[in-house]
Amino acid sequence: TIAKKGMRADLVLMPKFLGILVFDQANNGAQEAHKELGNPGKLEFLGPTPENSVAGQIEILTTATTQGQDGIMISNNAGDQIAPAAKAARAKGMTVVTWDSPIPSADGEQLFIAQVDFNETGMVMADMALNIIGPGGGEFAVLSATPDAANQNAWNASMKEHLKDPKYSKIKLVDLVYGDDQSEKSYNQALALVDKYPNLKLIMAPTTVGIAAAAKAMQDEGLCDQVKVSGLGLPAEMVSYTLNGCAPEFALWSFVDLGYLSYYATYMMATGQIEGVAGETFKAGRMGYYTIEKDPTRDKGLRVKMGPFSVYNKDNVEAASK
Amino acid sequence: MDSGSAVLDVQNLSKRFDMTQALEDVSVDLKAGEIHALVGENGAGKSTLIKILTGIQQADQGEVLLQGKPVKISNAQEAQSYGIAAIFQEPMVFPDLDVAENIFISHRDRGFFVRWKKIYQDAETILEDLGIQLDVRSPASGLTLAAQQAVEIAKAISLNVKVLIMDEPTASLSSHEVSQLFSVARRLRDEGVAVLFISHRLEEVFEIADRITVFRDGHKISTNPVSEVTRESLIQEMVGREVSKFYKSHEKTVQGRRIGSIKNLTKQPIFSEINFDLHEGEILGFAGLVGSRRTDVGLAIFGVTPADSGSIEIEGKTELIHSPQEAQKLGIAYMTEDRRKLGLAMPMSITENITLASLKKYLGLLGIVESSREEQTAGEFKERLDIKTPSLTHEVGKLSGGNQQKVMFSKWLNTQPKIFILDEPTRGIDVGAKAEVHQMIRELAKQGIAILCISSDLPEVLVLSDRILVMREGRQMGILEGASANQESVMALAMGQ
Amino acid sequence: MGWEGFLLVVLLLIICVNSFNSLAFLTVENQVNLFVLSVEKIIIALIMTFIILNAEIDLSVASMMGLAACALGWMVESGTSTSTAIGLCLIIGLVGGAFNAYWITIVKLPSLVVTLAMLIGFRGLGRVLIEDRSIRVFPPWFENLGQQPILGPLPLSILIFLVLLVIAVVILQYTGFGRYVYVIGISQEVATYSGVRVARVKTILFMVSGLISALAGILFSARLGSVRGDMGLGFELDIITMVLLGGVSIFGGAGSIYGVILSILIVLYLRNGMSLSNVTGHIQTGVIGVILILSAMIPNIKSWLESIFDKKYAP
Amino acid sequence: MVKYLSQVRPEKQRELVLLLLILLVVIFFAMMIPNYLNARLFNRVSTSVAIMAVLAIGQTLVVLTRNIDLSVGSIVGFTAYFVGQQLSHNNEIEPMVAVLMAIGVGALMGGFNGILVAYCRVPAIIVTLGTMALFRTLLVEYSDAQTVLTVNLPQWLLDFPRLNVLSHGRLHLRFVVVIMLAVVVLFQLFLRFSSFGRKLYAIGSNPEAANNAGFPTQRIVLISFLLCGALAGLTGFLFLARFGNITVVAGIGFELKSVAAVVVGGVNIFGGSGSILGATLGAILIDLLENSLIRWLQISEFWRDALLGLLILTSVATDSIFMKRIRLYWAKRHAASTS
Ligand SMILES: Nc1ncnc2c1ncn2[C@@H]1O[C@H](COP(=O)(O)OP(=O)(O)OP(=O)(O)O)[C@@H](O)[C@H]1O
Ligand SMILES: Nc1ncnc2c1ncn2[C@@H]1O[C@H](COP(=O)(O)OP(=O)(O)OP(=O)(O)O)[C@@H](O)[C@H]1O
Ligand SMILES: [Mg+2]
Ligand SMILES: [Mg+2]
Repeated sequence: TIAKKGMRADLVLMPKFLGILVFDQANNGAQEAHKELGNPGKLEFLGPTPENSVAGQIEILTTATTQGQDGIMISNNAGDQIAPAAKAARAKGMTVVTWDSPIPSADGEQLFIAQVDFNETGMVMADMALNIIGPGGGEFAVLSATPDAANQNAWNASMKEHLKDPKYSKIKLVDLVYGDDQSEKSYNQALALVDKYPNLKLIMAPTTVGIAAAAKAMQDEGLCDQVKVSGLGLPAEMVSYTLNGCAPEFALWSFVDLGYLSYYATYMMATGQIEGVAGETFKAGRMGYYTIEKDPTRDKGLRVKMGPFSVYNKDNVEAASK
Repeated sequence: MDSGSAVLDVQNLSKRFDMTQALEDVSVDLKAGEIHALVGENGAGKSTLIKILTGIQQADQGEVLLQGKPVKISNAQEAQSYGIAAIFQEPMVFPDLDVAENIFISHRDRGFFVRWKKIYQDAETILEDLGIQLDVRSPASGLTLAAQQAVEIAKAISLNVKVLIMDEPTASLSSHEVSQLFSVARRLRDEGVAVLFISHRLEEVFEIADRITVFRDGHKISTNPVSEVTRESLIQEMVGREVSKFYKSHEKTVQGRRIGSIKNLTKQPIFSEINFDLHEGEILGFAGLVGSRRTDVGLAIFGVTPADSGSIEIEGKTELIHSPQEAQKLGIAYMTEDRRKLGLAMPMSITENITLASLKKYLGLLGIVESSREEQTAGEFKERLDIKTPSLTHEVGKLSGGNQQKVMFSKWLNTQPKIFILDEPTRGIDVGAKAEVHQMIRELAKQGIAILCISSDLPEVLVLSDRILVMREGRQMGILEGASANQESVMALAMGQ
Repeated sequence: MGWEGFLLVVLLLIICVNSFNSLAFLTVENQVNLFVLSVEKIIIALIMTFIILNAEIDLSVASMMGLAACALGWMVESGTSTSTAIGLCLIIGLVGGAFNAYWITIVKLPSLVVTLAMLIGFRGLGRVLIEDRSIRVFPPWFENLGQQPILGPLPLSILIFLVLLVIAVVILQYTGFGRYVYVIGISQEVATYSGVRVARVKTILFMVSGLISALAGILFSARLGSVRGDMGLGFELDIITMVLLGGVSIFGGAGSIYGVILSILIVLYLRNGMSLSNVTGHIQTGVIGVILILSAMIPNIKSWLESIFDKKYAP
Repeated sequence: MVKYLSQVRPEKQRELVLLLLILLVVIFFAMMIPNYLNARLFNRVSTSVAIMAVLAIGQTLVVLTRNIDLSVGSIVGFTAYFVGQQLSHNNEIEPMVAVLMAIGVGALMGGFNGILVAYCRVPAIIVTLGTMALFRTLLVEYSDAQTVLTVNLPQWLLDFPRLNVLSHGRLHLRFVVVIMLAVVVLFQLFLRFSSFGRKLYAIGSNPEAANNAGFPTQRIVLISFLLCGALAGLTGFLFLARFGNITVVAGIGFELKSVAAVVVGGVNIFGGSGSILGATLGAILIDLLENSLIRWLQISEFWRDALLGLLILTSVATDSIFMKRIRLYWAKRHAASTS
């Protein structure tokens, strides 16, 4: 289906919380699509504060329902706890789409715009680890965000699955710790990992805050030769560490595109142009065609997979950081 | 020093608090080199005058002249700069600071850096001068009220003042300390300082004052040289009516059966081996110098700070009392000497304070307080003790010291105790009220209550007590028969001679 | 006029502005929702009022909420029946409260210190139980209890709040226990010297605080249908804000439950009004912060005006 | 040692007790964690304490006057962000200017708190609960969701946390630690020997008496908040230097951590007593516990917080029981010597 322009739908884009660069990039993408589609309705960018993310997200969703918004795009930070509110929104006829981080049980959610395949994230993480540690093998540890982040947990789980493959037999995951997406905590955790495991070769941080903090910690303590850092990071934040070898390789996807794609899907569902069932195909403007499919990582969920992963190293990071 | 000229001249001062006219058109003059006593009933406005002179409160009308020049005193540091210092009725020490620092902290001219060595030395000198034994390096938080008062006195004296105001400095001192304080006051007078001295103990006033001013209900009644005043005329002016028999001489109450006995009560290292019996209707006085640990014995009997050995036997039941609740169950009441910190909930109403210790009596269904009965009780006590207040819902904190004392008395009487421990029961109470309190204590005794009266006011102890227990440094020095005891015999024991 | 009167005026003002601003505001659905969204906080605010009046503080309430929720999830997951688990969770609340009370009344540490430590400790215990999982094992009746209306449009949690509210008002304003709470708040020494069982009153308050927090945690789990380790994170500051805005003195002994009720309404209506006008989270928090400060300044401004008035017109 | 101890007054033995506790913790973990006692432990704990201790000292100044500052976390976040932003835009800014800028911004925010507390007579906990939210809101608005990026910061700042003043083998005395030590010494002396410092104690000890004595109470309280804000600003600078990437969550939770350090350090939360040295030792104790628990392999990630809470509680309790014993002993000795 190709989107019909100019139909009215009041939409809300909700990040995990405000003040983080990647979410603003997603908003830019959504605003771009909003203009492009000539929607006479409004697109609101509403998010909770970092301290009050879970309760705040539920509150915003409930208020949006009360206001009679037509659709909402959620980067879910509340796990399944947002499901009752999402179901209530659905009951009022609102379109509920998640992006970046889904509702784990898929209850109340119609569609998840997956940045990449969550299985693939696990594999990319495992591959990068193997790549950096090298064929000689060695120990590595994961520095995650909060223990409650659905997407992170899914990635870590899938990485563990992949590690069972004999291909990775020489690299050993020794620990998984949490830095709560706070610089200071992640920094201390990274240093503690080095102390705990004298043979540690790599810290894998699938969080933009964690990877930057870990790289800084290794650099400050002069440990970059001994312990490398990798994971998911923003090129702009990582460029210096990639160039000086502290973080030789990391990955990410475009959040602008993620916002853009999420907007297209939500707009078309809210205006009834697509139904949001498996097998449907739609065109998301400049990004081309996408198909709704069953989410292989969640039994009941449907997803649209955006992809691809961009893997950054010293060859391309400078260009990407501009 | 030109003795005779007015250093401080107060002219037509008025001050009103929302409900009460505390001072109305009051004029007083203070001369260099005199000790000027200010007397009056509770609530007469004495403390209010002091607060205005020291800049803590501002007068509504009138002015203050210092050596003929009108001055505006808006805070204590300013008062200090004019050479006015005061010792307040309620000591105002800084509990976390040590004694020496308390003495010197408010000196304006002490410079940016603190010279600790000098402070300790100076403090020791001043205290020695006053004949007070205190460790200058110990924090003020552990001090008794009397010791706190001593620190305040030391502080005021260290300031080299022209006008020294003392608001009931002797209220918590025993006669030994009082005489020491008086010798200091006299020395200051001889050095040309004007001393304003407030007290409810008329003997003291006659002993030390050169002139006496009487206040009543916010008005000045008179100022006369001490030679022209008699005890009777003074009391009449204060009270405004003929008063016949204050300080009725001792009449022995009938001693009833023994209801309690304290044996070998000890709390190391504070006091040890306290032994006495209590009889129905007996008044047992507790005398001693300040810090002789009488209060601690009272607190141990009431269970606030339980003793660690010995026994307390009441009505045949022998036990050590571990909490005030146990004590109350046994019919013991304890009225504290520190009503401000320990005695009354200042922001609460008179009624609520009166029923606080016996609130259980007023609880109805579901533990709900029956306020009408409560008010009735409070009303009765207001009548009986003549509590001066615009209404019973008035905050206790806004009453004058003496009236607060009466409220506290009511609170404990209302628990209908069998044994009533009174710690400085007439502290800060005026002559009229004091006589009433004495009368009341006697009546309570007549009703069969055993009374244990801790007091630093020796004449009071002598006039009230059937027997007098004298303490010194935590030890019981002896028990004297009230009828045969006199100032000398008690003091001899108290000072260990 | 008094503090409560002032709060009432503010509240009416907010209600007017809100209903003018958004048609959705006065709908029953919105009114119910705005309470449901914060019901756990306002339940705890009731007991927090007692504790602050008593010149103490309990910073561990939100962590206890999380602990109770985690324990509930963990027990149900490992096969305990939900109703038994609820009972056990309430007991956990009581025990946790008693634990706080032990350190406060017997070891005599300041409650701020004890509950600050347990803010970390209880949350940590909850994490120990369910680690990084999100547990979703509750039977439908339990979720319905949290999400479906049972009396008119009102769900169970709001009914519980209303019942607790009445109980709190009666106890605090009319019973002897309430009087003791105030006296201890004014001066612990005066209370001790008057024979009030200070330690017992405090122990009861902290145990009830634990109990109510556990209850709030259970209601929260029912409303959200699942539990996680971070449930209620940071709620303690919101709760304390509500109590303080209600005019309860942080030094104890002054304030009333009526003020707290009004301040709860003010905070909820203000937030709701701003949400309906699409004001984002951090601006809302900032506005509440400013309101908190301003409101605490009003009495001073008032007495300042009065003093000027008095000086000019006093007879 | 015993002789010395018996001469020191109980109030001053508190620091010794804390030192003892710290020693106990070190010994305990040295037994539990292989390879625990090494140069790295010192480097690590000393640098991370540097940040919290400076903040705790500011908090102490305020707590001594019977107030509290819950907005310090937001001040740290805001100054770190603000200075980071300025430095990103203009790499030429002198280090000294940057530090002064941080201190200045912090002082401004602290002064705002102080004016409200001292002159508008709003209780500190209310003011700072409010400004905690307000300053964080300012940060979110000001930052416009941008992050301060390490790449954009000048080189000297990036090198700053690695700057050693003294090195002995692998043992480094970092410049940040020297800054902390300087602040500790300065304020310890200031509180002990300046008459202003003593008045802080007096006000916290008995505010009514302080008023009656005619101290400029309001001004003193204002200055204590101002200094607390300034120190929070300095902390913000240290935070920026250490972590580089500054987002809107910078410094969240620092307010409670600083209060914890202060109370563990024996500063009376109701004002009037305590010392800078104590607060610093409190910060060290907490940080040591945190860092050691992270490294303790037997303790899973999830047990750590539960244990940390319990350990804070027991260390405060031990301290208080120790102190009681010492006081009693002192009182007995005193009684014995006078009679
Ligand atoms: N802050 C206040 N607010 C309201 N009324 C007050 C205040 N301070 C004093 N008063 C009232 O002013 C009157 C005079 O009080 P003041 O303390 O000066 O009496 P006093 O002569 O010192 O009595 P006492 O001998 O009992 O100490 C009393 O009626 C008292 O209740
Ligand atoms: N020399 C001292 N050093 C330290 N603390 C003291 C000293 N004297 C008394 N105290 C403390 O002060 C309190 C009261 O002392 P105590 O009441 O025993 O004296 P008292 O004889 O009742 O004096 P007063 O005549 O003032 O009533 C006690 O709690 C005690 O610990
Ligand atoms: Mg008086
Ligand atoms: Mg005494």
